Amino acid sequence: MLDILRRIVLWGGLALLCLLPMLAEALGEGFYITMMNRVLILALAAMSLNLILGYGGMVSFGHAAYLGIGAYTVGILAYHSDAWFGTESAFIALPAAMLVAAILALAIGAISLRTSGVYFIMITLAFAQMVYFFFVSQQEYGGMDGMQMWSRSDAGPIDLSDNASFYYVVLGLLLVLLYAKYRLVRSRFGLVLRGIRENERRMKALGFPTYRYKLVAFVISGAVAGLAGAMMANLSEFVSPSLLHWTRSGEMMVMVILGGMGTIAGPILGALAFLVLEDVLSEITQHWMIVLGPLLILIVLVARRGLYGLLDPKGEPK
Amino acid sequence: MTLLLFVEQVLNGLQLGVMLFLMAAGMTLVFGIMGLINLAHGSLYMIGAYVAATVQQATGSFLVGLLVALPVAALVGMAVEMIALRRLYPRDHLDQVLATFGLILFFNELVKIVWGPQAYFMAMPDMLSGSVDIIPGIPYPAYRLAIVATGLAVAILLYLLITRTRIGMLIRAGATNREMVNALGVNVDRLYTIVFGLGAALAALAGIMAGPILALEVGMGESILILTFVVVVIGGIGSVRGAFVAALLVGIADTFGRVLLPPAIAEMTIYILMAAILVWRPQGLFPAHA
Amino acid sequence: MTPILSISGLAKRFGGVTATDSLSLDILPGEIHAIIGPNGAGKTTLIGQLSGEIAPDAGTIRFKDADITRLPVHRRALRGLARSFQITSVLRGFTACENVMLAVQAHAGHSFRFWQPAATQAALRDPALAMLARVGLAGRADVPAADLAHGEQRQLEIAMALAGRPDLLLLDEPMAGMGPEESARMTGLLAGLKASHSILLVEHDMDAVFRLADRITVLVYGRAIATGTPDAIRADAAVRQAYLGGEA
Amino acid sequence: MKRASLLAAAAFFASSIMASAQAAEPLKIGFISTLSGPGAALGIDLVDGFKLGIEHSGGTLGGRAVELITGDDQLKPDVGRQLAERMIQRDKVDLIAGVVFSNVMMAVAKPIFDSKTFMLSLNAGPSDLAGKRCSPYFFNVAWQNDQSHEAMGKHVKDKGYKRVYLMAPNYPAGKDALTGFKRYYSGGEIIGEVYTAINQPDYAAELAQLRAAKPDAVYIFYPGGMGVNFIKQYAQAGLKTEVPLFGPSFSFDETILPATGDAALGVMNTGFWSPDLPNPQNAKFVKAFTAKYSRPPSPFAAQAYDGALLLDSAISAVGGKVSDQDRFRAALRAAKFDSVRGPFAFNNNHFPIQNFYLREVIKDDTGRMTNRLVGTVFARHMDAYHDQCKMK
Repeated sequence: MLDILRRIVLWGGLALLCLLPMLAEALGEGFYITMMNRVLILALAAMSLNLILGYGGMVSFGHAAYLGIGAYTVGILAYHSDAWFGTESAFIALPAAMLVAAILALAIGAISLRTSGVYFIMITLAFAQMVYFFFVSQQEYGGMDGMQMWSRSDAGPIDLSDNASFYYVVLGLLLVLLYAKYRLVRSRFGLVLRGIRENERRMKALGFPTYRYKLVAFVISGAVAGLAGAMMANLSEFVSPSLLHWTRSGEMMVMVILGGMGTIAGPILGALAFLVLEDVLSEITQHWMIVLGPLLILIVLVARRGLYGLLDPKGEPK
Repeated sequence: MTLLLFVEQVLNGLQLGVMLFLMAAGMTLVFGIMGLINLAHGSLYMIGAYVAATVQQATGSFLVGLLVALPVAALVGMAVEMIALRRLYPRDHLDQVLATFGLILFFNELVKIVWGPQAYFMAMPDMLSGSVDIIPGIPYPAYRLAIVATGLAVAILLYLLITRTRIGMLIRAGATNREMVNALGVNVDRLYTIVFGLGAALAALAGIMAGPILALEVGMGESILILTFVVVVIGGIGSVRGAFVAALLVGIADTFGRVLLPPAIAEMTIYILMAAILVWRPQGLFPAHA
Repeated sequence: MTPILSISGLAKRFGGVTATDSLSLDILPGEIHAIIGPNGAGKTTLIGQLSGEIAPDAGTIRFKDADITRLPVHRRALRGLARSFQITSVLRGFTACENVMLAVQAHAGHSFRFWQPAATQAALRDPALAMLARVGLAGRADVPAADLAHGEQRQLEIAMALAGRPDLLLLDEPMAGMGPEESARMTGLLAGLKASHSILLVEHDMDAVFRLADRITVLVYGRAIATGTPDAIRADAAVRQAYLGGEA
Repeated sequence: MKRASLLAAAAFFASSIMASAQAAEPLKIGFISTLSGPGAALGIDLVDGFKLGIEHSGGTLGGRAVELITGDDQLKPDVGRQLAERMIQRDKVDLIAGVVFSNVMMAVAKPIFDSKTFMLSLNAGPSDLAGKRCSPYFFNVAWQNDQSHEAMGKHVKDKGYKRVYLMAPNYPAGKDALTGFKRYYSGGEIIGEVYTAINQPDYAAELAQLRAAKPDAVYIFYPGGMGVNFIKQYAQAGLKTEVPLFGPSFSFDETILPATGDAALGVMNTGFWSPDLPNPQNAKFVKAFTAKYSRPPSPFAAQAYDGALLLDSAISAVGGKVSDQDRFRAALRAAKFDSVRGPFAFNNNHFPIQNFYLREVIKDDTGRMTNRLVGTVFARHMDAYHDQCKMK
């Protein structure tokens, strides 16, 4: 029964997502395409965090670093578009953003994954702070103020400067990656990852070099977050260290929890709910944080399994 | 760098170090005993400073401000512990991070509503407003020396509390073996509340001591919070001794980093230090749990 | 006969406490070798050192003629040294079958396979089902491990240990917390493994130990005070002394 | 998913229907400001000053009722950009005002200019928008970032200081500040130029270095809380009596002074405005602001107030028809309003040509910290970037 309901909601939601630009245009509310662009991009970021947080049990408190470096990769390549290595082509910039983010995740993960528990939380935070201060001090790229991009990346036949096209690109990326993640968590690799979350010691005793598996998951997650960052840079046509601020990492965690940790659709729900909440609350009162704060505590205390969990009260995390 | 300047910078490093120790001691105890990662520890620092400043402005006395703010912050801490945080002890770190992240948002906004968005003023106690020549020719603010002295005194008191008293025995036992405390027939809930209150009071003390030097503003807790985390993690979670050593280490490293290194690298000094130490010793310098 | 596992001069101290004190011990192929001793004798520390979770201060561990003293946990497991845990540690969110499938998977080459669903792969599922049948859990394959009875979870532990076709099993109190009936079933199960595996058995249930073991080593304060056949141990004066002293 | 999307849909469409149901009579102004977090004090002063300006224009701007749609950018450029897009696309605002911080300004600039919406910056004046990327849709009613620093560079030079020590946070505004200072300082030596981490709370280490360098003047740019921290610690280290301290008005304004205590007393600083500037509009503003909000106005409140007066004058000049963009632009450009700062005109880049004053921090009769006018450093000063702007 609940399973049917969940299916209806999932497919209905998907249909709605696909039709949204037309609906919004029909109602003359083009702004909601922009808003949903942001939601979907942050959903992508939250999804990447969910892979290591929800499926791998790695509480990374520095995920903003990958989001930020992905954005900066696109920004810096565009900034140098006259130089031999510069480019405004999305077909180069987006993979480059993923690659750079993956390399950063490899370096940070290789060190951080030697620790666990609170130490892991704090060392990932420390690395993210290092990346934050690194970009704050890059005067050429605007330092604290960030840098403006002249236009969105050039995606050949697809005109990214059109919000609706941009929306479909982001939606397409998100759906493809969601499906990839759906396959991944059910694959041999995913089984190992989930096993590590359940009981790493047991997995080692079974003969799994858990460190390597965690590191690979960490790198995949970083790369996808880098892609989200690249899209974020394109959406705002602006890159700045505020994308790397530690509170961003916190917000991404909130989205994952809010939507439902270790679920496929959870991060989308989480990102949507968080941004709508932020938007609605901040329009009601200047002191909206005083509502949001306790709300977060309440969610943690009461709705432990997130919004997706409400649809599926007893189901196993999938 | 001349020798005199060097001595002065060491003092500056010590002063930053003892401030961090006051913050880190409470946090590491809460980490070690209750297993709680509390992002809102910085909020208690902020509340301590604001309350003390308000009382000081009303009464004209720094000391009265201090004496009122400490118990107020302890009570706020204990109330938060009983209402919300207690339920988080059995939860994983992720839940704790999120809930206490929510607490930060709440307290920041609360302070903004009560005291306004502008920076708030806290005066220096008159007695300590001058300078002292630590070495002839090097005047050093008396108040900063007082901070160092207070910090060291608190460190000694904490040491005595933990090693010589019954509650200290329970704290030590709690940090290494939670079941044992249960087995001793102690009211664990009350012990936890008391420890949390103690941690809150220490954080508030740091905030009050910092008040006359700094602007009191919303968000002041977060800038010291992350440094405090670094200290706790370097020292080894749950170890007060580790927190002390790490606090001084971070204080000195940060001070000299700022003076000697270009700004871009100086800002990263302590994070690099932390990463290096964790690579070398993944459990920090003095791990409390064997 | 060359021993399959050979421990010599093993030592481990925690602060002031000596947990393992220059211990030397051989496990022969095909034998069940039991380790007994009062609480705090260092049995768990020994298992920890053999499985690789605890680094010894001194001494060597040789397994199948190779020095494994410094090998990490997973490498030892892949070489054929499997273990069960004192506190049941099956993966509670997985079904019984998935638990065993993971154990099979660990020995089936690397798991950097990101696309094909694992749950339906016959290469994993068939051996897992066979292993479950072997430990008496044939009908319980798709039950979540968390929903299994305590005794069943312990059987599942054994299945997971066996799935990698190990040469030596380290069993850390497999009967802990079991009722008499469950114990009897487990004893039967272990007796059936005797032909095909070497087993190092740490156990408090003396009835089971004396029924199953070929040889017994008695550990007190980290030292082996006696090693011998069950009959010899039963008759050993030092052992009686240690046990009466320890338990009284 | 159901609950979330229902909630979202409800929030989305309910508010939009409401928005479109309202007729277009009142003038809609999107007001982007920083209202939460550490930067909020400035943002709130902008809002309060602007509201007072509307009040003093008879509750309307140029005869049109005003609907003020405020948004909190949280000091995050991407949030600012989303606010701007929402205001343009959903709320269909007639113009956008506000913006405290340069980074937010840079992020909102493009969507606003692309949509041909007028933007009136009440504070942020990044050099890019004053120079190469100046826009016919952009007006700044405050100042260009460098100007106060240039004024102090001139003053310090005029006073004949030979060994000057400079400090600022390590971010673009900090670099711009010291560049601005150096642009007009000459005749001596810059013996130190130190950049500290942004939002650094404690400066003891840097002050020890500073003392050892034995400068005869110190120029700092530390806005907000950083300024409070630095000024208090400078005085506590006993340096204030040894080496005179100079700064721009942002380090010594009325949002900061209540928190510095006596540490700031007597410090000379430069800015485009002073609360005691002798003109009737200013007297009216200061009196009304203090009465209404029970705090003395800051320069931020003053420039926002001017912003409202400017809009009032331009909107009435076009008879309320702001949609006639060329006429409206010309009316803005004319700047026919009584500014609280005295002479005011727009340059070719739509940045103000205005005086810069030397001010001194004092205590007023009630014991409150404020500033006193000392003299004029620059008369009708233009920013350094207007040449790069192609607009005539």
